[in-house]
Amino acid sequence: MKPESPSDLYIVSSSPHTHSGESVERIMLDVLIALAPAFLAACWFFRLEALRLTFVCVAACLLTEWLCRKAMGRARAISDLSATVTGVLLAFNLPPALPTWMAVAGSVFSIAIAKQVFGGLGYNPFNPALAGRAFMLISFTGAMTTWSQSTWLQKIAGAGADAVTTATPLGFAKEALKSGQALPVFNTGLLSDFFIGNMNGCIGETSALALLLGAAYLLYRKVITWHIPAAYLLTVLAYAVILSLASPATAIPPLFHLLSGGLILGAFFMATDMVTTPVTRRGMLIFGIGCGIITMVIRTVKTGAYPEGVSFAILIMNAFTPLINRATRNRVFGTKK
Amino acid sequence: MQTTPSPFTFSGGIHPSYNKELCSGAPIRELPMPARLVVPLSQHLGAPAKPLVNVGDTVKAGQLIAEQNGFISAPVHAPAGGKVAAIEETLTAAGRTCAAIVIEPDGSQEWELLPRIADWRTADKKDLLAQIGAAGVVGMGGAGFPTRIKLSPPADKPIDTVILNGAECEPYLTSDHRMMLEFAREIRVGAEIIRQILGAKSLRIAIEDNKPDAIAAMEQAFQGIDGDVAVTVLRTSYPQGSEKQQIYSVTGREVPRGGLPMDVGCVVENVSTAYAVYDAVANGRPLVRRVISVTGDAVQQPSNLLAPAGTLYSDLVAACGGLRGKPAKVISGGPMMGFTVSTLNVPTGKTASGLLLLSAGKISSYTSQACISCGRCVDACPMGLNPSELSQCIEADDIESAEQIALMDCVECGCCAYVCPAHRPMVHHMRRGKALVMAKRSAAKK
Amino acid sequence: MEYLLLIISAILVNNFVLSRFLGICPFLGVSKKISTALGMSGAVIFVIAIASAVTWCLQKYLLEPFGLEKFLQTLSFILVIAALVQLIDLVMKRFAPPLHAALGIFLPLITTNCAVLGVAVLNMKEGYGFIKSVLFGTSAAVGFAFALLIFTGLREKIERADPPRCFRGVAISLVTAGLLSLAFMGFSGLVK
Amino acid sequence: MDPIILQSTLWIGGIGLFSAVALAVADKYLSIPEDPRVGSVLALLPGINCGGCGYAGCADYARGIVLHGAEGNLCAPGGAACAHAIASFLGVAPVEVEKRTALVLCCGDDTETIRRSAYNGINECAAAQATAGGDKGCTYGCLGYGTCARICPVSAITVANGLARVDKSLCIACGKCIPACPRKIIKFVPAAATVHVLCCSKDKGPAVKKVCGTGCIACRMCTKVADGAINMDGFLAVVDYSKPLTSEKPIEVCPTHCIRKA
Repeated sequence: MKPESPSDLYIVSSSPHTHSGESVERIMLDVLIALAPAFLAACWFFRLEALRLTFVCVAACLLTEWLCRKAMGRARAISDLSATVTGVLLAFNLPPALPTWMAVAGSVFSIAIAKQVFGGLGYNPFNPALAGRAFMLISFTGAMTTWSQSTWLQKIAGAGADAVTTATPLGFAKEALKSGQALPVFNTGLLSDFFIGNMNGCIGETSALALLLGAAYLLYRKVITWHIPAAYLLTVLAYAVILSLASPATAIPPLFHLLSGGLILGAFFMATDMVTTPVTRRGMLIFGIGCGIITMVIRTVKTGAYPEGVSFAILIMNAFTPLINRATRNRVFGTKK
Repeated sequence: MQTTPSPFTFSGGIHPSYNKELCSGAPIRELPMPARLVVPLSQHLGAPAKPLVNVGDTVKAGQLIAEQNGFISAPVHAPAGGKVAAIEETLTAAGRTCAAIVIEPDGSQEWELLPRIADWRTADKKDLLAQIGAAGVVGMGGAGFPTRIKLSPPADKPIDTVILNGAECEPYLTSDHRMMLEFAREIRVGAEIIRQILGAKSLRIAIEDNKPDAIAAMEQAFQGIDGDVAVTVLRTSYPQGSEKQQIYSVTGREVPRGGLPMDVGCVVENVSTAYAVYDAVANGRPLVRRVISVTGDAVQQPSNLLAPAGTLYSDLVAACGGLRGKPAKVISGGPMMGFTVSTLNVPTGKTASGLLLLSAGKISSYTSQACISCGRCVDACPMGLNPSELSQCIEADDIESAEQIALMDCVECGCCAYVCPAHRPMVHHMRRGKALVMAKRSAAKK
Repeated sequence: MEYLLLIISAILVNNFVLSRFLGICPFLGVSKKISTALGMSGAVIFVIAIASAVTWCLQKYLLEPFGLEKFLQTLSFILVIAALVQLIDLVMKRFAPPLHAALGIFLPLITTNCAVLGVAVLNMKEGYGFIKSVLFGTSAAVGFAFALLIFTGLREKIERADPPRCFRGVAISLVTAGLLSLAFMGFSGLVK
Repeated sequence: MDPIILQSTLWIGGIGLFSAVALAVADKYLSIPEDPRVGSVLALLPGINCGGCGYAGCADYARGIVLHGAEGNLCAPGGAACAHAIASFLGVAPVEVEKRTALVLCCGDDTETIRRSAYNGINECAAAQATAGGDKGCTYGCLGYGTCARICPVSAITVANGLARVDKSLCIACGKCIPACPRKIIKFVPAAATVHVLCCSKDKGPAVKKVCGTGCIACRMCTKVADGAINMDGFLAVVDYSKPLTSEKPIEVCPTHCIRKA
């Protein structure tokens, strides 16, 4: 017969017994809040397309996450909001006219292959959203590089440039680079269009303004630190400046590099993904610099297959993260300086 | 005598909410003598003391009841006069069991004291050390290392700086704080004795800047002292009270890996220990009682109590007006490094500086979530370790890798677990890993 | 410049493991610890560099003059490489026993490492000269080492991960290798 | 014959011969001899590298036997057959091995015992033990966090309802679980023995009853019917496995049912 047990047991645990109050859920929620301005900007520039893609990706990610956890017989998953973040980020990296089924395929890949097979959040070596995008870029190259009509090119190429109006600024620049044409002049009006987000591109990456607002929030909330974005952006800037100094005639202006493509989105929201990036400050700087160099190599080497290199750069640096962590350990207190 | 801000700041550390106001204003109160004292024979680091009394004996307060047993050990004295009711096993706050002498106090006020050394300024160093050893003085900051040994470093390790630790960086606890306010003069004498024994040139009193009244009290008490003495005001940051971090903050010296403070010419003594040294030398009173903060939101009236060693936690709680609501956790010590206990039927000792009772709303629970590599623990670790990687290695039973990345340098301060958004039991992992390393090492020795 | 491009191409763009899928066996086998991965990398670079040189000489001075390169190439290359690896095995056992113990059965595996034969055959196919052959071989081996090192870092991370039972071990390693390969697709086209 | 065939054969043969000579020369000057018996002994061992013999794996043990004169009967998984094979190979008389099994000396699962605190920490016995002395009401009994089960190389230990149990038919007596248990309640017993006192509590009867419904309360009933094969060690009944005990009487008389068949 079992003896009677005391009515209220004290909790016993290891120290410490107090906590900062931070949680994974809160961090993910902060990321979602920070992505809100970019989402609004996407809805403004791409209308229903942005809504549709975001909804589809988030829903597909959540469903996949739930199914995976269920199949593995493991507890709790979608409440930590990480799948929602992946869904939003993936959607932000897709061109507006992408068919729904492709978005679903990408979402399933992101969650199932890039994250849950490793055991879920925290174990994945690669950023799930970017892995999903890379998978889609390679599988559905056509659809992933088809952009809707935009007026931005007509400003520089004239009204007769219909043939090329369905390209991103970077795609356009790369074509010019390949064919050896001189690049059109980028005036300040155009750059301000870029800054606001009035250009071709993936739905969430175009508006630097909205993304910077969100980034400021993340920095304020200390969800991210300045190290990776600063190292990344400054490396891109430095690379671009060197290129334009080396050959002023054909180089793309540095500001164009900063504002176009997925750089801002990548630098602040993807290259700062905690799970797949280094943990030390020095490691973060190396990570950012590496991302910057690889991005610019992919963007500016003539023969390269892709006009934009942010996703691949971050993915490749993700692979280096364990080695960077290993190489940049802090000095242990009491050991030689 | 001067007051200076600390010239250095250790990297890492955290800023928890301190909640010291709960009892920092409560003057030290003497606990009414409990009906039963369970005096553990292991209130110090090292071998437990060997009992000298038998069940049924009558003892006087201050009488030696268990003698020092080996080099690293300390004697135990009767905290009160009375009858030895039993010698039995008891559960200690740290979760181990050890033998204890149970005394039922009879209310007699007669003390059996050691001979006083009133003219300590001219006394021989050996006699002073012998007195401190005979009085059973141990480090009262937590570890309980015998003070006698700490104050006699080998000749090739000259000590030039004595640091009096009044940082009390643990949230909630205020016992050292109250000691500095109410026994400032005695602490000064204790510090002078320690300085004299070590022949140290400099004396620093290290206090965090969140205790301005204690700083003022120490400034006043140390007026007119000769030599290089200063109150060093530390930036409020946990763990300023940790020996290695404090030495760095005060002197800029880093205790080498695996080394001791004496390797960099320093000795750190807690202010309460300084008081105990004073009491032992000037009054001949052995260390049998201490001030303990009984605090937290689950106790009616948070207090600083002067309690004899061996007081059961239940008696301490009763003296504070009993429980308020239902405590979820009962912690011996502070919230950062204290031990949880499973019952209030546990005795205090020489090292217990606090008893913390927290309700469910004030504590956090641990989960088995995966590490999300946010790196906050890496930033917070005052030892420059990578707790994230360490905990993952240990979780995967990869003890060898953990040892390679400096597991044994962990001081278990708890900064990593405090900041962890995944609520991982980081310190628990570290302790488990260390235990496995120790087991491996002792197996290799055999 | 031409040589530089050759090196970059062999290391990054046409990486033997990640885009030609050669040498997968040691890639999976020796990627559990950085120390053994480094040893393996050293051994592979050494073997491939020497094998490139030896097979080039074999081709130029024996096979081609006698018109045997069409059908004896693979056979003789394998023979020479196998003997070479055995020799290195012996040398290593004698002069670097810890490394030998660490590499264990993987050293003989280099014999059947298709990367070695791959390099030799590619050298002939591309018609590289002696210096170019050795250079290409060495860079390809460095590329292999590079991929192996990155993968080992990742492998140490996923060793501590918690995949579902059916994915533990080689399965999850292959998934990781696939994702790594996916990431390196970004370099495609940069250099021919 | 087509000259090309002859030529090819000669060439390949020539290269092969050259390589062979080179290797033979290298082998002569570079190789280090190893006692061939090590390999032979290694082949006799089961090769599961459990480490139960105290050596770092089977190869190390084989080296130990051949080069350092270690006993040949240390391999528990291999058992008597393995010991005999090694002995006959080395040409020495075999040392007898008694087949043993590990046994968890506790039967207080969650339906019979109480907890004294609510444990919140890593799912591991030593870690739980280090936290306020363990959360189980009984300070001697099985904590049930399964450290032994995880360390067992053959999955012979399972934890159910807060209690670890050894499956005798699977246990290879490698002994890994024994030091792993922080409460030291896993012991080796003869595999042939069937009657066991599944309790380790040295507390007096009333103290045991407060925390466990099936602990030994030192009533001594069993000692009277066990023909000296069960003795009291303080307040705990202990089976003396050196004496034969086949009678199931002790099981019947034990009022708390802590004597069980296993």
